[in-house]
Amino acid sequence: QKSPNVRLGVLKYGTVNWEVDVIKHHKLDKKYGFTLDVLSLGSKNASAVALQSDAVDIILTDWLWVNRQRANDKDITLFPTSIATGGLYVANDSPAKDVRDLANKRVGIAGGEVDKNWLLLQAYAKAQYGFDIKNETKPSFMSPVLLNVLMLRGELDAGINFWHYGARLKAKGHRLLVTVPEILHALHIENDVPLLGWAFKKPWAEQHANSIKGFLQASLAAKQILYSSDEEWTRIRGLTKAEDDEVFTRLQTEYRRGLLHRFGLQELTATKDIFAVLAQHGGHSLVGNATSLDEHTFYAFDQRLLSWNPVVEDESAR
Amino acid sequence: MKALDDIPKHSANQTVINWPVFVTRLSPMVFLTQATSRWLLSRIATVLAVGVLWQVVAWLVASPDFPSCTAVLSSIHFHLTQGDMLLNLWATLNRVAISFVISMLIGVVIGVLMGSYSQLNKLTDTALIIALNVPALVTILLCYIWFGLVESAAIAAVVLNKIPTVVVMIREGARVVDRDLLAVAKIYRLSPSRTFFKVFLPQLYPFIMASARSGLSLIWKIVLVVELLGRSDGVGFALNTQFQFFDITGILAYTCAFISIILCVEGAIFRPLDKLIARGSAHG
Amino acid sequence: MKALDDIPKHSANQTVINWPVFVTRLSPMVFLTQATSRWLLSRIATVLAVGVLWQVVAWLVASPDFPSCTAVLSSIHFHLTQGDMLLNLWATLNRVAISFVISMLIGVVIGVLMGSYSQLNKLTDTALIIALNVPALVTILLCYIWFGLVESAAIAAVVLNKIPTVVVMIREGARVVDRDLLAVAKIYRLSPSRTFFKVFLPQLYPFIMASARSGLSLIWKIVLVVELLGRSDGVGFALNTQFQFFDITGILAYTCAFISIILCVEGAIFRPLDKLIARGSAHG
Amino acid sequence: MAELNVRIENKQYIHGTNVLDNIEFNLAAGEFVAIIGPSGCGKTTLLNMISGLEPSEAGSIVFEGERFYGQMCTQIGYIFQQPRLMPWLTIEQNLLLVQPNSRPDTISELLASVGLEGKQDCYPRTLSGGMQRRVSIARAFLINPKLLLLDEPFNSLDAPTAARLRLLLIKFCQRQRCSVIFVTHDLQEAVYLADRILFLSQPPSRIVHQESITLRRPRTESGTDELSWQAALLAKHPSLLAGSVN
Amino acid sequence: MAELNVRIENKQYIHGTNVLDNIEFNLAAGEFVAIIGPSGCGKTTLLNMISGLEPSEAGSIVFEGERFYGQMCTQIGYIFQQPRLMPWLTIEQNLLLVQPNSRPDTISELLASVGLEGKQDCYPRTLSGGMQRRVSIARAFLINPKLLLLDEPFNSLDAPTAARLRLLLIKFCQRQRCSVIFVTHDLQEAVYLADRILFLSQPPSRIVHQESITLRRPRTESGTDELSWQAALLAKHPSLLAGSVN
Ligand SMILES: Nc1ncnc2c1ncn2[C@@H]1O[C@H](COP(=O)(O)OP(=O)(O)OP(=O)(O)O)[C@@H](O)[C@H]1O
Ligand SMILES: Nc1ncnc2c1ncn2[C@@H]1O[C@H](COP(=O)(O)OP(=O)(O)OP(=O)(O)O)[C@@H](O)[C@H]1O
Ligand SMILES: [Mg+2]
Ligand SMILES: [Mg+2]
Repeated sequence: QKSPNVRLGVLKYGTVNWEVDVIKHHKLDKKYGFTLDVLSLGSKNASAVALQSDAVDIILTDWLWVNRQRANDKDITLFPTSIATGGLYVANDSPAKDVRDLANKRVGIAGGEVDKNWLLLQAYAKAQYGFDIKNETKPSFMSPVLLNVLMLRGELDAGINFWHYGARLKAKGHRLLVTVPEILHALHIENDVPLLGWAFKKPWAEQHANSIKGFLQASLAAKQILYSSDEEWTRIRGLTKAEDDEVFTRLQTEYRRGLLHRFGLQELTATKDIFAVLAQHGGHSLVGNATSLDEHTFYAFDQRLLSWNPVVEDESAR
Repeated sequence: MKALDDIPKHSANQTVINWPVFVTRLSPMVFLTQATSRWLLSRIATVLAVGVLWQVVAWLVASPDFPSCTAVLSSIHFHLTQGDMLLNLWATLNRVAISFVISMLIGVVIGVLMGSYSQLNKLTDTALIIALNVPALVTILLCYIWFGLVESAAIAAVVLNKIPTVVVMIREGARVVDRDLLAVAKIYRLSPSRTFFKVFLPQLYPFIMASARSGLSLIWKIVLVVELLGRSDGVGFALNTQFQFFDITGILAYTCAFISIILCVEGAIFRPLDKLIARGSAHG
Repeated sequence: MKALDDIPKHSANQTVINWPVFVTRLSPMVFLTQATSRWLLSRIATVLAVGVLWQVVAWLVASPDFPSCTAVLSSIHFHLTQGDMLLNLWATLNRVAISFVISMLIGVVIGVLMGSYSQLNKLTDTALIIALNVPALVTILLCYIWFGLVESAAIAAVVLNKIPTVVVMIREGARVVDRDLLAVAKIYRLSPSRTFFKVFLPQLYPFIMASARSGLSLIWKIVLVVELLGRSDGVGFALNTQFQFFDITGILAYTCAFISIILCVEGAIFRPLDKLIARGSAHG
Repeated sequence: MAELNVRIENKQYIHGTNVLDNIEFNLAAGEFVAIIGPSGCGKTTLLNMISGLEPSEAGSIVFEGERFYGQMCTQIGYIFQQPRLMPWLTIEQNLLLVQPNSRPDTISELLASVGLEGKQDCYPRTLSGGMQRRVSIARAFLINPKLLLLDEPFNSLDAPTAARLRLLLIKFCQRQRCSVIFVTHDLQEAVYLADRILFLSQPPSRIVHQESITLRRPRTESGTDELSWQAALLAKHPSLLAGSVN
Repeated sequence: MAELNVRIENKQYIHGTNVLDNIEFNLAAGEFVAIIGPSGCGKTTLLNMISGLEPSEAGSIVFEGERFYGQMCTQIGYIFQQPRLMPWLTIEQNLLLVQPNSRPDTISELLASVGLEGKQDCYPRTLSGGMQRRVSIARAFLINPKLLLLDEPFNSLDAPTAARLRLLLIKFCQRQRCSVIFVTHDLQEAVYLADRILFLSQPPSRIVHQESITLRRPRTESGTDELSWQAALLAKHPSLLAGSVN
């Protein structure tokens, strides 16, 4: 009998392609009883459009987006897969010791006004130093690529970028001025908080319980492989478009570090705390009509699925 | 207009007595010639009709992807009062205005030259087509990379994108200019500038109007992309934020706000120009 | 052309004997009228000049953000042979062609109607301005959401974006049509279709040419965005991928490849049309 | 047997003064009426109203018993004051435009008869003013009209050519039996061609005088009869040409 | 004291046959020369070449001892065969266009003298054909030209108006002492106005006959002297008007 299809929308250049490639290569989809159809898309917005217009069943996105859609009566839910990492990058030789030294300096932010790390950073600066980083520095928002270019050229004094861009910055001699764990710590949140995950429509998941279960298992299996096997990384090196070994190793470690290992009650509480912080700083433009974390934002799943490997020591969590 | 009305709210009380005098003075002069007020009414009626139609369709469709007119209106209100819509509109409007003026000026000059001198046209035709077809993304990107992430880079990107389309249009107009009338100018030895402004340009007006109208909209579309890629304010920046969260209501709110501004600009600038130009034409 | 030459490579041996005969037959007929060959030469010269200039500037600037012409050429070669540039170009070209034809047809019809009937114009003017100023992003988004992520939604989005600009241009042309010549058509009782095609339309040709020229480029720019937001092939999709990896060379390679196709289209379609239209005009 | 009934109470352009004022006349089938009046008195306006190009709000134009509004129901030929050729069509195409099924030799014959042999494939802009006018005359002849309106047709033509075309016009009218309204500034021409002459006044124009020309045909252009007839008319109404009431 | 020297070896339009063939004549200062020739013989072309609008490749145009190419160095007035008014300018603006510093009363006087009182603020399209022509005549007079080129200026004007304008032209030339080249189809008009008449042939056009008119001024338009002079000329060269060599 023919196995059901699962249509996955991914960014053509996104890191999720690595995982997809592993699934395909090891025929994990067949193993878990479904067929994976991949639709390459041009931008993050395109994947949102694709999910809304039923062109795909699953996309990779963040839980805030899902929560906000839920507030707009769209029954979407998310299975978290990765945690928030990274932080604020500065050049290695930058004199800045903490965020206060960035006063009147140019700070680039890749994710726009409502970038999670940027909002967390604002909360952190205020809580830790009473420093209004939004108004006392010169933040400018731009596309992630441009941010990297300008950082490397020294036209920006600090920057917040997505992790795989951050990895490149690190490889090119930039350091983290503040890390996300530091920020969370300062905000009294001691657990990992999820960032991205597989989002899908809940009715679809209910109708295709086997498919979604198979898909999640396959995805976790692929992550397990990427987590433990260096040979696998060598195989997919072409996909990472790493320009040199340094970047490649960086990407590898950062990827492993960013994987979510547990999502229990503690993490959920941490997420709720984070939501409160973000809602306070991001305001309406971030959370929209969602005033609280919807209980169905996260897909109810078997917790044992996630407990598959030990947490790596986060080098940046000093 | 809503957007702009908000600004002087605080001083409204202070001038409340002078206001009606001012209005009654002004209105018969500028606003309420009969034709103008009829036109204004018809315009408002159209806008209302579009709004009502929209609302009805939204009720019928009843999908979260199709926000109703009232939802959008209340979103506009929200953004005006709580968000920085005014700031963003103002930033975008500024960019649009500056790049519109620059690109129309340069475009008309180049277009006239290319249309008038067929030798020059032959030389630069290929370059024009190349310039016309370089994607906005590429120009914007290169401008930002080469000039840095500054306002002038943004303006330059828009202008570079827009000039070729103006040139193409004006060139076509300059090609069909009536040589007989130019002969009159030559015989009666009008100075080059008089010839240009009094004989040449009036024949280009239809082309200039067409390129100004479509140009304004094109420019604002490019400005959106420019703001998306490297500015920290403006409608494009706001739209992108909305888009990230798939906030269709918010997107439509910004769109409507900007379009209503454009409608005002149309009514205040293009329409009087139109009338001026139509004088003496076959329409009268 | 490089791009298209690649396709029949495998069957080249088979037809190798017939080819020269075909060429010699064709060339004196189509290609090598003296004027055409002169024009072709000048065009090639321009392209070469642009290339050389570029190369020199690239040497002088010597920045990784300013790839040289040769680097771009080799990137084109790479993408042609290793990547799916052909596929992407073909997909984009298809979309551009279809939406161009549809939007020109509809746009000319609406534009003529609005320009001819001033009552209709008054009614629809506001709607036109609204349509003109809805950001491409919004139309595209709504089309995709409402019609699904299908090809027809993409085409519809482009067409909806383009029609208003065509209408604006053609309307301006229809307004200045010579009433005296229309009177001739009326007196001699030409059928409406004859009047339209033989008397009305020829007066619009400059406007149609202008809007076709600028329209082609605008459409391809919109197609880029459309592909970015919801297609899995096409130049726009490829460009964005290059952009994400900051592969300026790749971006320029795709741009150059597409522009060279447009240059061919220009030469093969618009230029002959231009000449046809210029017959009997003041230029001869 | 009045074929064309023209009754115009008044005609006023928008933002303009009265141009025509109570113009009323009939045209018998096959009759040739010339109209003479000062420049700017409304002759072209009158022809436009008869042909339906200008709306006639107050009054009526009745042709063959049928009143018409806007569009003539019968074939009419109108030679406008300006040639009005389509610049994007060759001479032949300009003629074919109004009569698509005419044979090439009909066209070349017609062109030859107006002195434009071999000009079929020229574009209008390469013709002189007089040649363009002749093409527009040929165009009106081509459609075999029942009613022919001519607005100073032989203007800007040299004397021999004009004479030849006048002859052609007479022959054409006889063969075609069409009614003709002929606007001219030349009394001699009018006397030579017309059955009746209407004299218009300065605007607001009225018909100040009607004169039937009873000279028998064929007439000679500067024949003594014709010249003396003309002289007699001018002697009787000395200010007729100036358009003032006498 | 030849003021204007015209020598044209030949003139050929692109893709056209020879239009002018070895045309050579002089114009004394203040002389009034009429040109008569069949329609399409090249009269307009000749004026265009003299005024510098058409390039003259083979030959030379010398005015006041200065050869010119393309652009006249002196004020010339050219009344084109078509009125060529700017449709977007009112009559007054059309006149001000060519002479920006003329006073309003100069303009209204001039307009009155061509019979267009109170039409200052009309747009050209609201004028009749003859009225537009009169504006273009006024325009040429306004700039006080040294050389006046007239291409069938009194065409499409009724007889009394034309007579009045002929008188105006004569007065203007006397006051202004300008040289005039006057293209017409009307021998009577030429005899009335000109010092000399050039007759052109069918194209390729040559000057087939030159006739100096020695009648003393002031002349009368249909005076007996003038008419008999005209008759005598036609009797001597019967085929002159047809443009063929006799
Ligand atoms: N632009 C042109 N291209 C080609 N041939 C032309 C052009 N203009 C005029 N001709 C030709 O040159 C000849 C003379 O034209 P021109 O206008 O000088 O005649 P004309 O003597 O003024 O005639 P008319 O009395 O009818 O005005 C004509 O045979 C005409 O066909
Ligand atoms: N479109 C118009 N709008 C306003 N007034 C007009 C319009 N057309 C003509 N007129 C006026 O109507 C009057 C008559 O014009 P018309 O063209 O009928 O004169 P005409 O008798 O043909 O003169 P001509 O012999 O000079 O051709 C003129 O005074 C003119 O100013
Ligand atoms: Mg008239
Ligand atoms: Mg002529």
